[in-house]
Amino acid sequence: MADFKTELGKVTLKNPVMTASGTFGYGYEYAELYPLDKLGAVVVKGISLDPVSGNPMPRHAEITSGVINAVGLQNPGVEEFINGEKYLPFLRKSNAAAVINIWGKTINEYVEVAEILNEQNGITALEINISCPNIKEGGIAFGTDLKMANKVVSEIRKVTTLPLVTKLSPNVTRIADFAKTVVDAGSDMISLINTLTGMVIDIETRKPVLANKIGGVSGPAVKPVAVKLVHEVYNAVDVPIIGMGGIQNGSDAIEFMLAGADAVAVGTAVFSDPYAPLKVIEEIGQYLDRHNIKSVKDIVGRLESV
Amino acid sequence: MADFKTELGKVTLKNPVMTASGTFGYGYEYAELYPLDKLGAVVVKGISLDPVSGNPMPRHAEITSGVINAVGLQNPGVEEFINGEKYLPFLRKSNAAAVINIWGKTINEYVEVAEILNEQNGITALEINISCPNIKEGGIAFGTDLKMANKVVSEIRKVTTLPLVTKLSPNVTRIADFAKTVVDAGSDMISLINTLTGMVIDIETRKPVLANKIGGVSGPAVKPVAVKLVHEVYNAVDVPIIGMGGIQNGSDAIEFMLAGADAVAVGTAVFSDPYAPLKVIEEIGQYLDRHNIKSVKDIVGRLESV
Amino acid sequence: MLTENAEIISNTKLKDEYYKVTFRASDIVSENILAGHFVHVKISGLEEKILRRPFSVFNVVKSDVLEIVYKVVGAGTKHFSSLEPGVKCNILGPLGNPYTYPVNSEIPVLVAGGYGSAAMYLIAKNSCNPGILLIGARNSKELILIEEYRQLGFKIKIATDDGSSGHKGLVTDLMEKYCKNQYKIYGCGPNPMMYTMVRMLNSRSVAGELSLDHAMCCGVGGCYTCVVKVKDGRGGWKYSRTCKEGPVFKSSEIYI
Amino acid sequence: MLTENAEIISNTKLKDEYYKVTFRASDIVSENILAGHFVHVKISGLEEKILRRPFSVFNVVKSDVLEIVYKVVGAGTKHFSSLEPGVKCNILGPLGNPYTYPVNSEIPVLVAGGYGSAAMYLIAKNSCNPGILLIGARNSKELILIEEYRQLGFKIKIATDDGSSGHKGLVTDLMEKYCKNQYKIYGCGPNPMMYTMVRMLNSRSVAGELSLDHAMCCGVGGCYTCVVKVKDGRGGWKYSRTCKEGPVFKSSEIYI
Ligand SMILES: Cc1cc2nc3c(=O)[nH]c(=O)nc-3n(C[C@H](O)[C@H](O)[C@H](O)COP(=O)(O)OP(=O)(O)OC[C@H]3O[C@@H](n4cnc5c(N)ncnc54)[C@H](O)[C@@H]3O)c2cc1C
Ligand SMILES: Cc1cc2nc3c(=O)[nH]c(=O)nc-3n(C[C@H](O)[C@H](O)[C@H](O)COP(=O)(O)OP(=O)(O)OC[C@H]3O[C@@H](n4cnc5c(N)ncnc54)[C@H](O)[C@@H]3O)c2cc1C
Ligand SMILES: Cc1cc2nc3c(=O)[nH]c(=O)nc-3n(C[C@H](O)[C@H](O)[C@H](O)COP(=O)(O)O)c2cc1C
Ligand SMILES: Cc1cc2nc3c(=O)[nH]c(=O)nc-3n(C[C@H](O)[C@H](O)[C@H](O)COP(=O)(O)O)c2cc1C
Ligand code: FES
Ligand code: FES
Repeated sequence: MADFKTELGKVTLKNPVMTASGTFGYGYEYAELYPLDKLGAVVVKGISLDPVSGNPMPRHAEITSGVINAVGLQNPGVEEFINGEKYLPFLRKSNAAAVINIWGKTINEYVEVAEILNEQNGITALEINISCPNIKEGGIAFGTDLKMANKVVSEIRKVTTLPLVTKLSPNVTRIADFAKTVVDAGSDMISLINTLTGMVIDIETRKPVLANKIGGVSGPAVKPVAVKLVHEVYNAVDVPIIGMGGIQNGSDAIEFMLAGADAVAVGTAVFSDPYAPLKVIEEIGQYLDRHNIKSVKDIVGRLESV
Repeated sequence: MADFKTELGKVTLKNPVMTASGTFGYGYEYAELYPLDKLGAVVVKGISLDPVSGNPMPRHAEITSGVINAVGLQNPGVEEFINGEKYLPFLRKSNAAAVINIWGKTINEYVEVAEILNEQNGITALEINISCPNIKEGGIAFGTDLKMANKVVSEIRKVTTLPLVTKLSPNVTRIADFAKTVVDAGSDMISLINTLTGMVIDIETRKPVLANKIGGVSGPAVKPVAVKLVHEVYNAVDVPIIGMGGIQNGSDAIEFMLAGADAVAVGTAVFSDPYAPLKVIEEIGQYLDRHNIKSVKDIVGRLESV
Repeated sequence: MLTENAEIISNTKLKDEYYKVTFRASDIVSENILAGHFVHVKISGLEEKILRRPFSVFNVVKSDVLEIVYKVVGAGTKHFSSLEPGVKCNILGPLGNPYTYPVNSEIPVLVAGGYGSAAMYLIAKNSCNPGILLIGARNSKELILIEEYRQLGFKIKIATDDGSSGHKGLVTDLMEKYCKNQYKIYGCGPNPMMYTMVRMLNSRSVAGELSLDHAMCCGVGGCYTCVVKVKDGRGGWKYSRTCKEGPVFKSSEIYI
Repeated sequence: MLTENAEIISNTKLKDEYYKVTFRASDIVSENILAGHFVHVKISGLEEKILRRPFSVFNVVKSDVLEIVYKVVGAGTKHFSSLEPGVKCNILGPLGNPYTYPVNSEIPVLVAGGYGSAAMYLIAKNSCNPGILLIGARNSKELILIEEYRQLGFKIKIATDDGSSGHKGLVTDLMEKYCKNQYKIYGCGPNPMMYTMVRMLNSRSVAGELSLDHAMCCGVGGCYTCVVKVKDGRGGWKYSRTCKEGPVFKSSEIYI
């Protein structure tokens, strides 16, 4: 049996397979199916300072080999997340490594959430979702503006000693620039990709299917785009990378790892199979054994030239 | 029967359905299956100044609901294109509207190709593919650099009176900026999307599947991304738009037209069904009739708010 | 809640666009399945459709048979109807918040539209008292499972849009006289019908339990794509998950 | 060249991983199908796989029956092998550049690996003289269609990697003595085998016709994804399309 231990800087996980934020709730929803500590880490749905009710319905549509969603980051707010029995306290009891995805409408909101979570036990890392539109600082998404991306990460860095993962948007011209600037700003790791922006139209009503008009595309349809971006980031920075985007099985995960991901996250695939993250772990193991590879870390970035 | 006449500025087509460059050869390859003048226009594979042999094999891979390719713009060069019996002379005889996709490694090369083609009869428009990497001007693809995009179009504008379509890359942060700058530079129309950049890895050989390492993703997998970008461009500029990316049937085409496309192109779909462009025309007609819409132009941009 | 690769035993047309599929699903049936529970089915052989489809449990038979009644409405259900016995589908369930069964003195009144008579069948089957089925459809062809309810001793009242059977009009027109305390009102049908019921019940302060229908990704509460507005107890509303807090809600909780 | 929704008449295992599928395809068969032509098949029921699969025509029977012999190698051919009679697949063809049949005095020597004996069967069937089949495989289980060739009066020489049948070694080892002018050499098999043949034939200035195998998108010459290096007549090479200028190339044209 290959060694699954996964070291992401200061963070050590029992295996490299996490859930992807927003697809796995806060963990408790799946805990009836399997113990959460079988996972490398549970990454929770994005938490903001105040409770957020999210977008009107419909919030998703099925597309060819994927899903488009505009949930709008509904969440109970950080206080309830810390105190509500099913949230952080539940994760602590589950013994799963817990990565808390955070976001804000302004840099201040990000910072306050990070500050509050910094006081909490049982948090493995914070994942900063910079792919949400901001309101105060000019209406540009943080994740598509280099300066804002740098600023939000460096401000958060000041208030927390927790390991920071910055989650990059794929909807940019040169993702390597974003990777570099958030690492400069103090991000300990990078995760990618968040969803690709898209739109679906109902030709009978002539309206966008999503109430929010546009949404984020995820699932197998985005995988080749995601693998390429992971590889680009791998070539640009030296921090651990968490790769995601359309991973359904072990083979998909290994593609990301060869491209440079130290760990992976499984998102949309849990909708078709809630056991998908466990299947991915198992199939990575089979691959390693079949190829006589001792440790999962030995495939990271081991893409050979053509 | 609804009116299919499609006016794209000075260009009038008999219907709004074209082929997509690179998927339909130079037309003659499909002429055995149906008369080319049934199509709104034939858009040929990218032509450059000199003959180009293209990338080594493998040049494509099948991906979930799509294809990734790195053909590398193999083509016989503009002289052979003009004189070789199966190329431009054949298109002229076919009576199909012919849109000539052009590219170059430098701005000069683009300009020379455009200049040579400007002398030719039987060309409906030039489509400028700005999504190819340049060598002389710094190794950045023209299509991902605003200034270069503007420059290449404005230089071409100087040497030709042919209608110019600029084909935009989807791999940018704000496509509207590119649309605006190429229109400022004199582009009469815009077409989009070209392929999304991606990568596929063979986990057994640990090598990229494509000899070129990275390639362009097309097919149904990219459709929601393409529809969203077409709509964004529609909101940004006032020139005719040719929309494409994953169109397989009439319903897909109508999505693009509601989002703002005056015409559409069918690319990857011809690989599964060479008759796909004709099917798209037929199904658009059925939709118009069913909804009592007199003319195909009456659906362009008619997306309603949610 | 668990998943099971369940084998199709039979899959036959019931009437018009409605089919009944019978699965051998001993693991899921061994969970305590109650009326209103649903299962999330990965329809086999549709690789490019990555989502499961939610269906209410119509019936459980013996210790291992699970039945669903479904209408063909789109690509997924169309393909579902083509699956032959022997094919296996992965089923996740039972899911959601079920109906509460009527207690001794209560007479159940089931108000059904669409697949509603299938979704509420287990209420009828488990009720101490036979009750009344108010069933509506566009026309008589779309009325399903009436015989099954009759065999349980239920009274049937019909409404059709075109008057081809029973009352010409909406099934909710038939509901008025049952808005009384000796009855327990249940509903399942298209959302507009459910909201009419909410209005009628709430304005008369009569209790009811309604199963709502929203498209879903995960089915287990993890994605927040299936939400519905419920009262927040402070005069406003909040979003609740149809798959987790629902699909059955008290009519008094639903916010309009 | 045309497309046709062709119905599967039978689809059965031939041997090991090899299957024979028989289509009713009167339109395509009414075209002039020659040895070496291939058809591009949309394998029904695999929506997320958007590409057709190319297969050589194994045989045509009467005026409307088209047969293919295929090996299960990946997801597409695996699914293909599960399709039942009655299912229709869209077929595009006949495509490509065929073999030229042997003329009166020539004795055909067919050098086959993999599905090669299927792809060259029409040569044997249409040859004036019976010839020789040199057939190679990893082991005896993978030798297909030998009986069919025998019935046409062909001599059979076998090579297997493991020696389980015939010569232990490569099928090209058996070729040497036929590199003479009274024979006409044909080849179809895995690309490394084809390139060995090219080297042998070109170094001996013997003519041959080889069918090459490359993954394809369009199959009709429109996409340039299937290219192979051929001599450009000036000492160099150029890329030619396997689907259009091939799949059958003269061995003297192929650039190594
Ligand atoms: C809790 C619950 C219980 C249900 N029980 C039944 C039942 O017992 N019998 C029955 O016939 N139907 C039932 N439905 C509706 C059923 O889920 C849909 O008809 C089915 O998902 C349609 O799938 P499709 O692929 O044919 O349609 P498509 O329109 O092709 O599906 C596209 C997407 O939209 C979703 N979708 C489309 N219509 C609905 C809908 N009405 N509700 C939810 N999702 C939808 C699909 O799941 C899929 O994700 C139930 C729905 C819910 C939420
Ligand atoms: C001209 C020609 C004639 C052929 N004739 C036959 C025949 O008569 N019998 C037979 O068994 N096979 C034949 N092949 C090979 C056959 O096309 C492949 O085995 C088949 O496409 C594999 O599909 P898959 O989905 O099972 O494999 P996958 O590996 O899942 O396919 C993935 C992609 O790669 C392509 N691909 C994979 N292997 C090959 C290959 N060897 N050649 C071409 N494309 C490939 C597929 O078409 C598909 O696009 C022929 C190929 C060519 C080019
Ligand atoms: C329904 C849904 C909700 C999501 N919510 C969040 C979120 O709250 N925060 C975040 O950073 N990413 C969110 N994502 C993005 C995923 O975490 C992931 O980056 C993306 O879906 C790509 O991975 P996948 O293809 O495996 O799903 C969401 C994705 C989906 C499908
Ligand atoms: C094999 C292949 C070759 C292509 N070659 C070109 C090209 O030469 N020039 C160009 O502008 N676009 C080229 N494209 C892009 C298509 O024209 C089109 O923009 C893209 O594929 C999206 O449309 P689709 O999903 O309908 O294929 C090519 C696409 C494919 C699949
Ligand atoms: S479907 Fe995911 S929360 Fe309800
Ligand atoms: S497969 Fe398209 S050119 Fe050969």
